[in-house]
Amino acid sequence: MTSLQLVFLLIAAGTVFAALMVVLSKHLVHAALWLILVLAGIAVLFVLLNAGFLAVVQVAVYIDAIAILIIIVVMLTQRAMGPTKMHVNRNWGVALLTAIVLFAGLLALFNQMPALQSQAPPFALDAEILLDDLGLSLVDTDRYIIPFEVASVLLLAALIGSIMIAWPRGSASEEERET
Amino acid sequence: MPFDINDPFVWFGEWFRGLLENLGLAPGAVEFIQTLLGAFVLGTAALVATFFLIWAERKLVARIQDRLGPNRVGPYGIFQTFADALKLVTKELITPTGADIVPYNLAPLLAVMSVVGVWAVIPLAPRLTGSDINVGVLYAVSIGAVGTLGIMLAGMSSNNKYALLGAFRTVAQMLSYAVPMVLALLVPVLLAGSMGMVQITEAQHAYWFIVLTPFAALIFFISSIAEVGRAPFDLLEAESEIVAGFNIEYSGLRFGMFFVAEFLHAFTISALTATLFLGGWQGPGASEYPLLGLLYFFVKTTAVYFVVIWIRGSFPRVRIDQMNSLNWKLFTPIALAALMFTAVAEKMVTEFSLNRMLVHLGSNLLLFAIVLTALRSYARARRREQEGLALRKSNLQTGSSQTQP
Amino acid sequence: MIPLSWYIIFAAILFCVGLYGALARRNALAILMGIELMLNAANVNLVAFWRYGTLAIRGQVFALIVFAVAAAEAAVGLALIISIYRRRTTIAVEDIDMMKW
Amino acid sequence: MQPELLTWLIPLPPILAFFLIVLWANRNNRLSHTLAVGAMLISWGLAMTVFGMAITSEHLGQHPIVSSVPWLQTGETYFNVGVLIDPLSAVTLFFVAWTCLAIFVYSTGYHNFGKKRDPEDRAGLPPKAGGIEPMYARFFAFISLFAFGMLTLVISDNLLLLFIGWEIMGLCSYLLIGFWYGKDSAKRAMIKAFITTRVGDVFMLLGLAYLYTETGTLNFRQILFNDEVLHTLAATPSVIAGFSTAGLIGLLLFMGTVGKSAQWPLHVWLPDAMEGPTPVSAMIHAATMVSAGVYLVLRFFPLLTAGWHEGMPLTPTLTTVAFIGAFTALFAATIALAQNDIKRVLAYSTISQLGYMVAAVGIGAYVAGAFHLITHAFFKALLFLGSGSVIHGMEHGVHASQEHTDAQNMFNMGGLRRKMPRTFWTFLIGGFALSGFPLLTAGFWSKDEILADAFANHQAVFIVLALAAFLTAFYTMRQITLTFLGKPRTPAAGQAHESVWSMTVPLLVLAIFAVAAGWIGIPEEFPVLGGLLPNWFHEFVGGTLLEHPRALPFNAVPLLTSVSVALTGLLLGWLVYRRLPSGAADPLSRPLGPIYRLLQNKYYFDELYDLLFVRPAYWFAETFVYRWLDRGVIDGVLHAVGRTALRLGSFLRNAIDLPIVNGLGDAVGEGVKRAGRRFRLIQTGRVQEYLVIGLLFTSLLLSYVIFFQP
Repeated sequence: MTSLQLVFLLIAAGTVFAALMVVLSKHLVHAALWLILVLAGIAVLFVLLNAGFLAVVQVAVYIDAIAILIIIVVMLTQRAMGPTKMHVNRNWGVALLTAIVLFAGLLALFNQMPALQSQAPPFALDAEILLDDLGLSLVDTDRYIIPFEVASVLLLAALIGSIMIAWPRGSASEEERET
Repeated sequence: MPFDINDPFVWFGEWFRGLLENLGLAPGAVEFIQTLLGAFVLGTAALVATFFLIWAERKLVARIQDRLGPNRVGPYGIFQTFADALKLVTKELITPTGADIVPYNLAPLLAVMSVVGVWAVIPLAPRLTGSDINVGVLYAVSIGAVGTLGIMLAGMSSNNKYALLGAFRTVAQMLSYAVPMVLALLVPVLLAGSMGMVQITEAQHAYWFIVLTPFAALIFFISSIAEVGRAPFDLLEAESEIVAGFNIEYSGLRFGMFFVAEFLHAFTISALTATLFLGGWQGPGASEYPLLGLLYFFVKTTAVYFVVIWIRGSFPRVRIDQMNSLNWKLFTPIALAALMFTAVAEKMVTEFSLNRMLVHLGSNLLLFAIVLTALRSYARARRREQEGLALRKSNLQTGSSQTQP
Repeated sequence: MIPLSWYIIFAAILFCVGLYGALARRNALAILMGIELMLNAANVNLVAFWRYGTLAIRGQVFALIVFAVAAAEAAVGLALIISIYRRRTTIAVEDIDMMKW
Repeated sequence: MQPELLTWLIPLPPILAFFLIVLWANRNNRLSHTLAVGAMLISWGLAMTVFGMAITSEHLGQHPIVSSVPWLQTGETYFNVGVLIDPLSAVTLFFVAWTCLAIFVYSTGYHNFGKKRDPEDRAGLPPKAGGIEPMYARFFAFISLFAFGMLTLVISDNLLLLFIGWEIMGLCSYLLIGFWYGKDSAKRAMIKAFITTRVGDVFMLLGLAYLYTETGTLNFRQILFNDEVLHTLAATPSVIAGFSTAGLIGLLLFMGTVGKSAQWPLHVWLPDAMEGPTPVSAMIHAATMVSAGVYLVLRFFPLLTAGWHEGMPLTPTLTTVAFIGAFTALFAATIALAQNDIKRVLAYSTISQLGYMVAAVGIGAYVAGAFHLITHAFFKALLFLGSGSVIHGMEHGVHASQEHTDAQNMFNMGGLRRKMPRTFWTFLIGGFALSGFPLLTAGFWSKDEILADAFANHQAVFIVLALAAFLTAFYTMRQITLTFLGKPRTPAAGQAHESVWSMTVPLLVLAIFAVAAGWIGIPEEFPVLGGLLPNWFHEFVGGTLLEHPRALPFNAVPLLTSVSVALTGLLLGWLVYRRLPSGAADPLSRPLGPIYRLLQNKYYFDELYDLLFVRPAYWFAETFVYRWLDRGVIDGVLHAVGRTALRLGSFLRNAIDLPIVNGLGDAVGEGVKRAGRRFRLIQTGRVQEYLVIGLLFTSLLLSYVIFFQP
């Protein structure tokens, strides 16, 4: 067991535990926080996988934007969902079963696929070149510019959509409250 | 390795590694300890420096406000900050009931961590940087964002409506100002062709980026001040506002941490501005004598810090809606425009091999002119509207007294 | 070195936990978090395959795109939750069954 | 004006009159009768001019007045239609014109023109009290149509046009017999007449068709006047064994004559035809229509006698003709003895006289037959018109005497000599001509010719004809004495008085002809009178045949027998019926006994035909066709089809459509509804349950794809 593997195991265990806590914790706020922990764990994993850029992006995008947004919304809707209520719905058993079945299926799948048995990382890579290559590939017309553009359009649409949905003026509840 | 004046840090590093290896540690462990020690030294240096920063700021602001400032404790009040620190440390750490313990205690840590974390990537001298990662700029931004998270947690977990409200407003401000800051940040990245701080500083060997893109530098500087929540944009925890913003429920050392984090953050952004736009440790002879580079870096940073304090002392506070509209209606479009202009200019420079400085400066000035005309027409329209309003109000009064013809 | 299968297994675990979260929790937000977990698991997988498997730069590109999608999804999801909360003052998924037959 | 054009115009005026009256003038009686009589006058004038031209032109036989027009397109060739005036048609035209004109004038008086309309009279019934005939114009329209038919028949140059005229006359006889359609007997009589003549016409049409197929033309000149056609026809055996083609065609055409001229088998309709008004009976049943039949036989004499010469044994066709002619003559004469109705007696006498002519043709006496035809037309028309005026007078008497007696029964008459002198004398002349009073009357000359011929060739025929002549003389005298001589047996007879002038003038004219007509045909060898007048008739009419018939050598025996027969018949007739008291039975009835009743009932032929033909026809129509065939078979089949279709339809509906098709449809509908109800439960509205289900299926799919694929 090299030190790196040890580190990996530690982080992985921590993240998994955090993930479990996200799912199981009663207080929504705690769940949000555990989520942030999971995200941080994954960022570290990215570092382990030599994908430094992705790690930083993970932190910047997830932790700073999405997690905070979630926390904000949690705060907004805190009043309604007191901790006392049942936090798991009726057929959680089925959900659990599905998750486990899926997990078993995935494992079985992995055993069958030969490519997954590779032990060692195939190539040493230079971070710099990699980052340039990634940047170029995103805008290279015969590589991945289309997904890149589509993603940008998607973000724009999401932006406008969420604004429209959450726009306070004109929304029924505003009028309800005022009237 | 003999002591070499022009490369003292490397020499020191080598000497220290030799020392450890003699102790018989494994190379990995040596590497680990070395980085750990390095990080420790950098962190404490930053925190210790804060004391002097606070003192300097209080002195300067006082001078601006035509008063003496702290002069009792130690010569020129130099130890005033230590006294305050001592006071804070001795205060009782009160935890409000119903507060969410974990996030409540985690918040101050995150705040300080986010500020100190930035220093890891700032290149102090030609070969002296925390860690030269190729996504340095992005790292700095994201670590800064973690600070927002800390504030959020503080506000949320202190079971206090006002704290929550204050936290919301702070987060809103920081999040919204992050956008123009990052966009303006991209300009030097564009110019340098890489996100690594070291590469950016080296790229400014010929021209400092402030020379090439002053407008982008200005946008970056103002939005980062807003990001910190100081000076004109510090209404969040201003006295006349809602109590003390998110750190109401904090006392003692936790409050101290927030306090330190805030001041250090101001110094950090000035360091960032210095590295990105003022060439960091660039200066005559810096590459031969790294120590000289270090000196240049600190001079530039303090200069920028001085400007920050200067602004804090002289500008009136900005209202919340003005701040937001300023950001979304002015800074973000300008930042985007600046980024596009610079990209076009850069392309022209490489295509037609024109003089780099002239082209960039020209594009910046052009952008500046465009913005000015837009602002002037907007202002004139508003003024005419105001007069129209006033006119109507005035003839309303005269009208009521006279009978309409 | 860390074999690829570890990453895959870790991602699978994460994914299934996220799945359970999405399926079992009553709170809309918890579901959202579950989905975030699943997305991150996918990301880990992508990057792992990029690093070990045959996916050249594609792994990273698609990881980035997954980021974009996740952000968009979170934004719209949260906006929806807020608007539902405004109208129904509840975000318990059982109550949001206006689409029931 | 060339004679051809005039000939074309002869039939035209009557048809114009007919249309004018029918379409325009039927309201105004005076206008209609002037139109009709005027038209007849014009065509009479034309006829006389043409007759004059015909007589004056020499060798009319060789090149007669002929013109023809292409009418029907038969393939490439055209079927020509035209007019032909040769000696036979000229002579016939002469007597037809005269008789028709006489009858037209007579009928104005007969229908009481000038008198007011009697309100009780109803259209369709004879006027009761001498009022004007309600359907006055209609009568004149029909008789002018009839005149048109007769004239076209006479002048036509081919069999088809002849046949057309023939049919128009048939129609007119039907219309005129049933003129008073109110009377039931009239209605039955008109139908009987029409049907029986129709039977004859059918055979005639067959003959026409057969002739056309054989020779390819119907033109008289082309068939009858050229030798080799006649020879080929005579030579080729016909369809029926024993008859040559010519013989068979002749026979078929002769059947037409039998029908039309009421010869023995088809004679039943003529006596009943007396139901019509008297001018009609006169015109149709004396002068024109019946004589048309004989004219046809005379016209086709060459065809009948094709392949036969004087003196050879008779061909089968000729024997049948002769037999029918002779037999009808005797047969009709016997029936006439027992008839009480004045017009019925005349009807039977017409039948027997026609039998004479047919017999003459049958034994090859062409000229004699023609001669008798002419003379008979005149004196028979006279007799009929005379009887008409007698009946008219008797009706007047009945009306005056307010008694209810039959105006037509001879036994109610008597002593009219003094009341109706003009009618009596003209009637007397006609009667003597009919019975063949020697030397004076035309009847004697023509009948004598026939008897001479018969004596020369066939003794049997001679004997029968002589006997018939005796009976004719007897019943004529019986009729005269009963009606005119003695004392009036009923008050009505006492009150009768003479008819108006318009009726009696035609009688006088016809009487003149009845006498004068004989003189044109006196044979040369006749003892005294022979040489005085040339036998013009023999010369002239003989010309129509190819080779001129030889005049007979004079023989005293037929002459003596005809004279003696005539005189004894007259004498006996007068003696038997001289002083017959009123209400007494017929003196003949006692000696003849059952025979008399037989004769009175016309040998029960009506009943026989009724039994043989009418009742079976009814039966056939009523039961066989209607009840069995129509209702039974056809309706049966239809009902059966209907029922089966109904049953099939209901079966299909109940057994197949409802249970299976509808069933299936409903089942599908139900199934979908039930499935819908069950599946509905899945839509819980909970997002997570959807996710779970989705995941389950995807995982199943995945597992299948991965694990079970080969």
